[in-house]
This record gives sequence, C-alpha cells and structure tokens, in this order.
Amino acid sequence: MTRKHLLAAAVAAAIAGQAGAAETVRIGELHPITGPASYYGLPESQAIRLAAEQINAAGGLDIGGETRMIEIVSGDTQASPTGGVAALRKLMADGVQIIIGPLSSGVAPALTPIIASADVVQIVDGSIAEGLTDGRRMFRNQATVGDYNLALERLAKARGYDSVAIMTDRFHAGFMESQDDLTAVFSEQGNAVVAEEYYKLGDTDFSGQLTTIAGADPDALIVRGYPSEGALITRQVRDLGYEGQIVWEMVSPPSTVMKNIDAATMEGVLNAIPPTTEDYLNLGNPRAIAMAEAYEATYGSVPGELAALSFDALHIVAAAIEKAGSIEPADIAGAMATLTAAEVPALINTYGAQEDGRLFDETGQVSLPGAVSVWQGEGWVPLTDLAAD
Amino acid sequence: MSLLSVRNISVSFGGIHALSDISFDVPEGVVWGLIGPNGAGKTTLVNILSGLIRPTAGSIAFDGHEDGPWSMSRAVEIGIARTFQQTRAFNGLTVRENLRVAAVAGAGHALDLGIARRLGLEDSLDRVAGELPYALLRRLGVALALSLKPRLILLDEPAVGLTADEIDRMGALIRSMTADGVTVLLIEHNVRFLMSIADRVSVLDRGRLLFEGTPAECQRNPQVIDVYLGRGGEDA
Amino acid sequence: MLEIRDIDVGYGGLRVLQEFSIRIARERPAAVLGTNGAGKTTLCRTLSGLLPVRRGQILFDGEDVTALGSAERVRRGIVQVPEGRQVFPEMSVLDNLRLGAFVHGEPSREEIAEVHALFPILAERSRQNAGLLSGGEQQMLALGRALMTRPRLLILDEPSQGLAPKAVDQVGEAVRRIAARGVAILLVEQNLALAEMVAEHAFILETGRCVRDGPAAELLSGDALAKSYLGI
Amino acid sequence: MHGLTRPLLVSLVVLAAALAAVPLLNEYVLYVAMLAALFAILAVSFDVLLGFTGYLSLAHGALFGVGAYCCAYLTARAEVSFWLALPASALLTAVIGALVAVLAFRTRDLYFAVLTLGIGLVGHQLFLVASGITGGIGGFVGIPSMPEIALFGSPSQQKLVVALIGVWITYLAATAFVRSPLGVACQAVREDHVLAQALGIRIAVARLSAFVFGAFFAGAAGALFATFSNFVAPESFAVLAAGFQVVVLVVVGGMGTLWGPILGAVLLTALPESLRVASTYSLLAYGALLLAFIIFAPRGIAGFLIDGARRLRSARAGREPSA
Amino acid sequence: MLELLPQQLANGLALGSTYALVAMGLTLIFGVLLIPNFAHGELYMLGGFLTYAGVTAGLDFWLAAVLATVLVMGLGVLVDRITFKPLEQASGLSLMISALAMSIVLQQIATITWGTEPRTIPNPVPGILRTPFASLTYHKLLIIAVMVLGAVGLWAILNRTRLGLSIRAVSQNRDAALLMGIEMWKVRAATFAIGAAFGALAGALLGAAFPIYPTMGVIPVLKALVVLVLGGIGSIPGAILGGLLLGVAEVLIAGYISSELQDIGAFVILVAMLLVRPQGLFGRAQIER
Repeated sequence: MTRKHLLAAAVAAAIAGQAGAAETVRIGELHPITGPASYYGLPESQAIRLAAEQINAAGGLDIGGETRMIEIVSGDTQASPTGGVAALRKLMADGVQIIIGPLSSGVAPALTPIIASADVVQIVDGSIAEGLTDGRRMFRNQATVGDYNLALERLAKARGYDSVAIMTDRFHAGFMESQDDLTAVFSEQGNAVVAEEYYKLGDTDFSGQLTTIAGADPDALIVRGYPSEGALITRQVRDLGYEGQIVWEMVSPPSTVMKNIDAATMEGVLNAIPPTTEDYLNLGNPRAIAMAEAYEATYGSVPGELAALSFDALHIVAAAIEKAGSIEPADIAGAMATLTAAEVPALINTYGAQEDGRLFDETGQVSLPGAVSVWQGEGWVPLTDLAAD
Repeated sequence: MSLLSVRNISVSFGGIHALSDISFDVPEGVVWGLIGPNGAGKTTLVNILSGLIRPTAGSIAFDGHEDGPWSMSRAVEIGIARTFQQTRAFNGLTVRENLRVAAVAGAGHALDLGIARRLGLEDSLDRVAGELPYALLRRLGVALALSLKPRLILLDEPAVGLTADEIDRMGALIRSMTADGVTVLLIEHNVRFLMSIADRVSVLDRGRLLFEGTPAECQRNPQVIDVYLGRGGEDA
Repeated sequence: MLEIRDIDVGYGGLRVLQEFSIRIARERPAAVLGTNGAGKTTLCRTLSGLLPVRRGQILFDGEDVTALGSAERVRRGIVQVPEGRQVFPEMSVLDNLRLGAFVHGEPSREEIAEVHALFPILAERSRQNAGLLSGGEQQMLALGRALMTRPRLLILDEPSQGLAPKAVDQVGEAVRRIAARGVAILLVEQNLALAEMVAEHAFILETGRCVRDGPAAELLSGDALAKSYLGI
Repeated sequence: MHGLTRPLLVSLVVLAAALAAVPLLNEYVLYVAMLAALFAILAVSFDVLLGFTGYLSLAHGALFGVGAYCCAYLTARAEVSFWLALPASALLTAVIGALVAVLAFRTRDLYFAVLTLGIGLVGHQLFLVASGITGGIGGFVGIPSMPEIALFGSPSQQKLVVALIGVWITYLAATAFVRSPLGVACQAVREDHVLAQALGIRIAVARLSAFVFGAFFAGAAGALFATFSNFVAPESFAVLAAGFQVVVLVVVGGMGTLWGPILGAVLLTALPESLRVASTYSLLAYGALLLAFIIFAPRGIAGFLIDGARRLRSARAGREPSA
Repeated sequence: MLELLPQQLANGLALGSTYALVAMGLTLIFGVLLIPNFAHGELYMLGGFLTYAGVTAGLDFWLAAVLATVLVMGLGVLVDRITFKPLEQASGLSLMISALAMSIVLQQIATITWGTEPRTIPNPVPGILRTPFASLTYHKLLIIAVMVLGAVGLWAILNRTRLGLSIRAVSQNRDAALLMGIEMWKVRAATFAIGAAFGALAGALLGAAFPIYPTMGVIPVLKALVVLVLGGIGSIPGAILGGLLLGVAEVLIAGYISSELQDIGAFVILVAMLLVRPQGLFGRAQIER
C-alpha cells in the first residue's frame, strides 16, 4: 500500500510541476470523438468545452476564495469498452480526478470497476443503462432507461392501447435490459403485448418482423433505438399498410429525422423520452437558447440533442467544486450529493427534485422523467395532455 | 516370390479408360522400368500404387498385405514411397526442414542426415527448397521419399531435365537403392537411362500393357519402337 | 525471320534455357524436338513474351523484340498455339475465334469463313462451348484461333500431345497448308510423327541446349533421334 | 527438444527486460501494455494456424470470447478460483475449437475463411442472445479480479506481469508445437498437402491439432481479458473487432514466425494509442499507415527485419545476396 | 401467419435483390482477377454519398446517380492501382489486409467530408404497388428491376462486347488471353470499373431507402461475401441466386421463427450449405493446388 501512495505522490508532484503557477482544475470528459458514434459524442464533448470557456470567461471557479480556471482534457472512448478504459486510464495518468461521461452504455460498465477503486469522481451525462451510480463517487445527470420507460407506460395507460407491439434495437444495452420490465408493466396495465421483435443497429430491412406486426395490427407500435432505423421502420411499416399509432423511444434530433424520412409520414408519430435540447429550445427555455447560440457561434453547427445534458454536467461539477471549496474528489462528491438545483442556476434541463430538494438521490441519480412529444410539421412538439392529441 | 503384385487394375476418368486390366508382378530387389509415350497411364499407375487415386477395379498386394488398393498414409505405413513427376517439395522450407518433415512427421523417426549426404544435399541443407537449382530439387524429391525408409520406391521420371552427369549420378543412386534392399519401380522417358539401369521393363501404351521383358528385348521390339516414337499404331 | 541469340531463361534458381541459339527461315518450317523437361514449353513462352529473358536477344525480322510485351508481339505476328491447346472452355467456338482476331478488331465474315473452310468441324460446332470438343477438335480450334491472329510466325507447342494418330495426321495436314500461305512455322514437339510431316529443318533440344541441328530429313529419318530418345 | 534451448534463453531475456520495465510504467501505459500482451497471446496462437498451417480462420475472435465468458461465469457465478478457471476456460475453448474445426476443415481457401467468418458471426450473436449466461448486450458485469499476488506491485502491475508471463508461455508452447512432429506436419500441410499425404502425414490430425492449439490459447487470453477487465461485452469478440484484428496483427507482424506476431500486437496496439492526439484524423492515419505498411512490407515486420539482417550479413561478407 | 407468406416472400426477394446487386460487383472482380476487394463496401457507400451530394446540390436523382456511378468507377480503378496493383506478387492475405486498410481510409475520408450523421436521399419513386397477395413499394420494385437489368446488362457486356470477350478470356485462362494479345491492364481497369459501377449503383439506389453513413458498407460486404460463397465464388448467376436465397431466408426466419435469431439462422444456412456442397451452388469443385 505504501508503494501506491508513493506512486500517487510522485504523480501529484509531476502534475504540480507541470501545471506551474497558473494552476487549473483539470476535468476530464470521456466521449466517442471518433468512429460512427462521434455523431453523438462530439457535440457532448463540445458542449462541455463551451461551458468551461464560459465559466472561465466569467472569472473561473472560486474555490475557497482562490480563483482557478477550468481545463478540459478530452478522452476518446471510440465507443468501445477497451478504448474507453484506455482513455480513462490516460486521463487518470495525467492526474485528472474529475470525469464527465461516458455516452455509451457499452462503455460505462467497463469503467465502473476502475472508478470504484480509484480516487475519482464521475458524473455520467450519456448512458442510460441501469446501475452505474452509487451516490458516493458516481453520479448521473442523465435519465435512466426506467425514466425513459415511465413516459411510455403512462402514455399506453392514458391512451388505453389494447394491444402493443415492440421493436427493440438489440444492440442497445439500456433498452434490452429493460425490455422485460416494460412488457411486465404493459401487461399489468392491460396493454397486451402482441409482438416483441428485435433488430440491430445498421439493419436496413425490417420487412420480416414488420409484416408479422402489421398482420397483428396492434393499436400501437413502439420502436426503441436510434432515429435512422426508427425512420426506416416507420416508413417500412406504413408501406406495409399499418395504420396504428407509432411511438418512438429514442433521442431523435429533428434534423436527423428529416434527413431520413419525409415530414408527412412522420406526422403524428409520438416520442416518449425525457426532454432534449431541442425540446427546451422549442419551449423557449432562455438558458437553452443562449447555449445554442453560443454553440453555433463557436462550432458553426447546432448543438446535438444531448448537448444540454453535457453542458449541465459541467455546471454541476463546477457548482460542486465551489460548494466544496476543494478539488479533492471526496470533497466534490460530498458536495455533489447535497447539491440542490437552485445551487446550479445555469442548468438547462428541468430535473425533478428529490424529496428533500436535492438534485441527486442517495444512489447518485437525478430524476429526469420522460415526457411525450408528437411530431408536427418538421419537429417534435411537447404533448401536454396525454389523453388527446 | 513377388514383392508387389498388381492384379487387373482398371481406372477411368469421365468415361475414358486411363488404365485397363493391368497386371504384373515385381520381385524384391529389382529395378523395374515402366515406359510408354505421353498419356499412356504411367503416372496414373503410380498414383494408384501410392494411394493418391483409387482404381475402378482390381487388387494390389504388397509384402504380405493383401488389402490394396489403399490410402496414401497406409501405403507409406506398409513401406511404399513415391516421388512426383513435377518435383514436389515444401518450397517454403529449407532442405533440412523438408527432410525433417518427411522423417519426423511422415515416417515417425528422427532426422537422418545420411540421406542428405547420399544425395549430395549436405551443402544445401539451409537453402530454401524453392530456390534450389533444378537438379538439387529433383534429388530432394528422391531424398524425401527415401526418408520414409520404404521397401518399394516409385520414381516418376527422376531424370527429367537433368544433365548427362547428373543423370549418371541418379542412375548410380538408384542402383545403390537396390543394394540396400529397396525395390524400385522407375518411370522414365529417357529410355537410354532407363535401359541402362532397369532389370526388367514394362511398356504401357494408352492404358494397356504392351510388352514386358528385359531391356534388350524391349529395344529390339518393333512394336515398342513404333509406339514410342509416336509413329503409327492403331487408333484409340 | 526469327533469330534467337544466346538466351538464358529460368524460374527462381532454375535455369531452363542456357545459351540457347537458333535461326529460323520463313520458307523452311522448323521443328524443335526434345524429351520431357528439355525446356520446350519454356522456349515457347519466352518467344511469346510470357517469360522474361535473363540474357541474350530475340530478333524478329531483324528487329529486336526481346523487351516487347506479349500484346505487341502478337500484333507483330508472333503467334503461339500453346501446349495443351488452352482453348477458352466455357466460351463458344466462335468466341474463341473472335479472341484470336482480338488485336485486329472484330474479324470479318471472310476471315471466319476461311478458317471454317480449313477446319469444317469449327463451322459445325460454332455455337458450342469449346470445352465440349474432343481433343483433336480442340487442337483444330487452337490452330484456327491462331490463324485469326494473322500470324507471320506460328509457334506450335506439342500440338500432337494426347491426340489419336488420325487426329495427328489432320493437324499435320493443316499446318502444312498454313505454311503454304507463307507463314513461318516453329513446331516444338516430342513425337516424331508430326515433325516428319511438317518440318524441313530440325533442332534437337537437350536440357536447355540445342545439341544438334540439320535438315529434318536427315535428322529425323534413320536412327539419329531414336538414339537420342531410346538410347539404342 | 534440444532445439528449444535458444528460444528459451532469448525469450527469457526479453521477458526479464519487459518485467524490469513494469515498475516504471503509469497506470495508462500498464493498461495498454496489458492489452498488447493479451493480443500477443492471441496473435501467436493464431499464427500457429494461419502462418504455420496455412488456414485463415475468422472465428478466432469468437473463441477468445468463449474463453472470456467461460472464465467470467466460472469465477463470478460458480465462484471457482481464478487459477482453476483459467485452465478450465482454455480447455473448454479448445473443445469448442475442435468442434468448429471439424466443421470448417471440410472446406479450404476463401471458402474456409468465409465459413469461419460465419461461425465467428454466429458466436458473436450467441453471446448476445444467450443473455442468461453472458449478460447479453449489456455485458457481463462484476467479474472478480485476479487474486492478488503478494510479491509484486500494484494490481495493474500484477496484471501486466501475469499477461507477460502468459505471452512467454504461449510463445514457448507455440515454439514447441511447431517443432513437434505435429507442428512439422502442419507446415507440410501449408506447403503442399498432396506431398504431405504422399509422405504418410495425416493432414487431418495435423491441422485439427493446430486449430485446437490456437483455440486453447485464445481461450486462455479470453480468460485473462475477462478477469483483468472485470467486465466483458459481446462487442469485443465480434468478427469485425477481434476476429479481423488478430489477422491484421499476424500479417503485419509477419506470418510464419512466432516473434513477428508479438511485434505486430505491440505495434498495432501502441499505434492507435499514440494517434489519440490526432483525434479526428487518427483513424485515417491508422488506415493509411496500415496500407503503406502492407504495400512496402508485404511479409510483415518479421519479413522486413529478416531481409534486412540477411542483406546486412551478405554486405558484411562482401558479396551480393544470392538469388 | 401463413396468409402472410406471399408478402414475406416478396419482402425476401426485394431484400435478396439488394444483396445480389452488391455481390455481383464483388464476384465479378474476384472471378476475373482473384482479388477479394473488401473495399467494395466503401465504393457502395461513396455511391450513396455522391448521389446524395448531387441531389442536395439540386440535381435530379437519376442524373446524380449516373454522375456518382461514373465517379465511383474511376475511383474503383484508382483503388485497384493503390491497393492491389503493388501487391501482385503477394499472397491473398496481404491483398485482404490492404483492402481492409483502404476501407478504413475511404470511411474516414467520408467521415471528414460528410460527418457520421445518417441521411437518406429523398425517394425518387414514392408509392406502393398493392396486389391482393402482397404489396411492395415502387422503390423495392425499382431495386429488383435494376438488379435484373444490371444482371442482363452485365451479361450483355460480357457476352456481346469485345471488352466482355477479353474479360471472359482472362477469367478463363489468363495465359492464353495474353497469347491473344489481350492487355491485362485494360481488362483489370475495366473489371474494376464495372465492379465499382455495381457498387455505386447499389449505393445510390439503396441510399434512397436506407440511411447513408460512412460505415454503411461494412455489413453489406459481409453479406455479399456470404452470398458469394453460397452461390459459388466468381459466378454471376451464383451471386444472384445466392443473394435471393439469403434474402428470403432472412425474412422468413425473422417473420416465422424469431427476429433475434435472424443472423444466426442466416449463417446456419450458410454453414449447412457448405457442408453439403463445399463449392457453393454454382462453384466448380475446388482445385487441388
């Protein structure tokens, strides 16, 4: 054990030597910056950098009276478990003790054992897989898949669907692991599940499954996965003559949707997930609008759907550091556990407060209940009354 | 008593008779020559004896084993080894490795470099077979077969492409095999060479056994001369 | 017409032709005779440009063609009927003939008719796949295909191999007629039958070297070759 | 086995040097080095089949997964000691490898490659579908760590030490195998299987043993991977991940030598890590480097080094290299 | 369930046609030149992206598709020059690795140019043909038609043109073809261009139904490999029949057995097929080397 401490001391000394006089707070972010998942990962990474720049421009962090700037260190998970672990190890070897991320549910559980045994605090801003947090060192400001399903379940109940069919992306860890719970709730509520079918990311032809589903003609078809397949499934099932309600459960930026399906076919499709960046923009959330404008000015593109979560994650970390007055992971984690939404004024997302007003529950999880929106024209519109359109 | 006894072997490929009703007996300790023009079926016969292809009909007995025709591994097991007309060696391996493969993996005994010495390969042991000069490659082919310590060796045109000196050397080698108790069945185009070392000769023509006798009888036989030079003969 | 000067050809460590030299005149069809492994096919492939020459020169009509590619040699009229005939088995007889004329564009009807006249069987089997022809018919096709190329020198690599004697006679007859049109002939053979019918001059090839040459009548009749082959 | 002395000594020296470097490495480098070592085990075992027997199997990544899941199940669910689970996983993988081999060896060349590709894809799908055992897409969580070895360093250092010793054992076993009568027979199969048969070699036994040998060590590497990561997911064992990766490692390292694949594994694990700084261009650079490499050194690093050494030797001898 | 069978069969034929379309280019290049061009999937991908680029620049879909196809044909020849030509003497394995490397390079060029966001070309033929037994979108009918036309076109090129004559000659006997004065580099370039054209055309057409993104070619090429082996490597009829077989099998498994087992089922069919007929449907028995 002494060896370990020696090593840690040596690393700390090396870092101190590196950082020199203008000491910064190093915060690591782990997202897929390269590879196919970079479409989701890059905006998250950029939103974090944006938030950091804004905080620094406003004078930096006030840590027990001392002012420090934030330095973001990026780690590319390449959306693979080994890539993610290597990136995390690299960040830790560089002395980073505060981690934001990861996005992928396939990466997150690979990081957990390492973070659990290290002096690091983590806030997950992407993965929705169950577990992952412990309320001591590991937190999450993203919804869990259970939160996602909550909206679906309420929708099915309110609409009184007699029969539902479910198409699930079996490469999506979160959706797959919650499949049984979801069908159990549906059955309990009297929404008979008449078909449970699967597909995988990258599939292009779903006609085998969809012909069966269209033949069963359920009141609702629930599609769980990613928007390009969602758009395809929607088109193909309509082509097969299915006329029931189509319900998506997926993060689906309208820009991506519009690149893959025409607006007329999408009209009336429902989506049951927690509100996304786009939703907050549509709702006229001023902080969302400010963030989007700054994002566009900096990166020349619109922020991704998950950008608001990543943006929030950095602000939560910053608030926790200031509250703790320390950059020790244990202190930050302690402050994070007691943080209230009011203490983080920059938050874009509307988190449900815990009973005692805290942001995180005792397992380190925020409450971010799903909501239902409907596709109208060229985008999602929040649905206020579940029982009617 | 004959070492190898071939009875009524026939084989056809796609309706064409490559060999019809071939029978002969090879006594122990001789060099038995087998000649005939291209397409006569000589290599087919070697392929059958070594188990590479199965005949359509007929039986083979060898050294008390009556169960022929047999598989390639069985043939090696009972003491029949062969060489190939287009010399086959393991081209990516060195000479030493080639011999090791034959001795260790094929015959199941240790590498014996005496064979390499006998074939004049001792200076080339570390050369890659694929880069050997032609004559050495042919000798390597024979060395591989000898490494199996066979009782009968089937040599498919060992002298092809060799210079006169090398042919003489090959002839001496073949004679020395019989001295060691190895019986030789020798297919050859170079009739001069064959006649000089064979004890007895069979002539194949279009799948049939045309002649059998001593080399001297063979060279005098007008039918053999005609067939061999590709003059006349009856239609197939 | 064709002059080969001291060429060395080989594969890897193997030297197949060594300091090989011969001269061939248009008006005297020539035969190169040798046993298996003497280097006959290597010689043919070298002349067609499929194998590089390591040393020496090949002159055709006084021009050095040593460095030319196979297509250019074909254009200049060096045409080969390869060993084993090498027809395109899954193509029709007609398509095989068209390929013969490839370097000159589409063959005219007259050209095809001419070949058909020489080999009537090819007209009969025009639409059939070449792979379905008998050995002798395939040899006719290979010859006809070579004629379509408008050869000035026709190299024949063991055309009698695997043929029945009657078919050999037919091939010999055809080659004589081709020679009569002023095409130079280089017949590379193991068997005497065809050479006796066709050649006026002969070379004997042993292990990559030309060991004897002379008028075919002298070299082939009597015992000279029988001695070389049979060792009498 | 007197011929084994030299590889034994040389590899011991290399191993000692590698072990001596372990205390100098930080956690990140330790992790990457550990991955490289596991891939080296995979590559060396795979080379016995690809480089020495001449068969391209794309099912090796799936066999790696069999070992990983087997060890995960044994240690996490059946609570077997890791030191028992490791050989058990390797053995089970060898048995499954034998079944795969019996199927696949009915074909050759590209057909063999595609058939094993199919088997590899089926294996990956089975990891996904058999979620009761494997945890499905969510992965197998909570695999116990290797028991601590009291003698040496931090857990990460211990992992690397075990992995390096694993490479060493694999290398020696592979060396012994390729020099054994079976291994010699495998090379005969690779070079010319008709001649091999004519020499009485039972080619079916030879190539089966090569496949099983490869499967055994792939299983062992998988078991180490599972216990070192505490978590495994099907994605790591997809044909497009480990399945192709191991082919690339062996070909880039140099087929038919046993040290070449180790160099290949080290280089190609280090390369993407060193390209991390280039982020958006890292994959492009990786592809371009790989392309350049295969074009300019088609026989791999080993071939490149051997040629270089030969040229150096003949230059020293003052003559042209002979053809 | 059984009343859905005609619909499922129609689905399967439509899916199978997409496989056949991709596989034809791959099998042509392999059959003629013995090159496993795994980068075919990236030519397919570029066919999709370039058509998309053309359509978003305001071109008519068909014009854009033709332009993209021509561009990708040139690219196919370039891929051969860079990836395979320098390795003429090397083993098939080296060819495979260099193809893999080229795939990565092309994917990354597409990523840098267009990003990884999936997008779909607006469907040029909207609408559905409904019959009492089955209904198919016009787009699927278009793909089946293009597959059939492509096969007929390829047949015509191979059997009715001089170029085709030389390609067939090279595929049957390379040496004899050289003796006819056929120039290898021309055949090589033409084969790659035609093969690439099939990839590009498939990409353009399927991009009007399926999302386009840089790694979209990976799975189709794996499927095409399976199709190749099913049908017999190098055989064009084999590619078509193998493609249709795989498509129908996948759809029927998803429709009647389990969509979770779709991939496993398809590969079990492959394995079973190879065990019964190791050379594929139309393949010649493997030749001893």
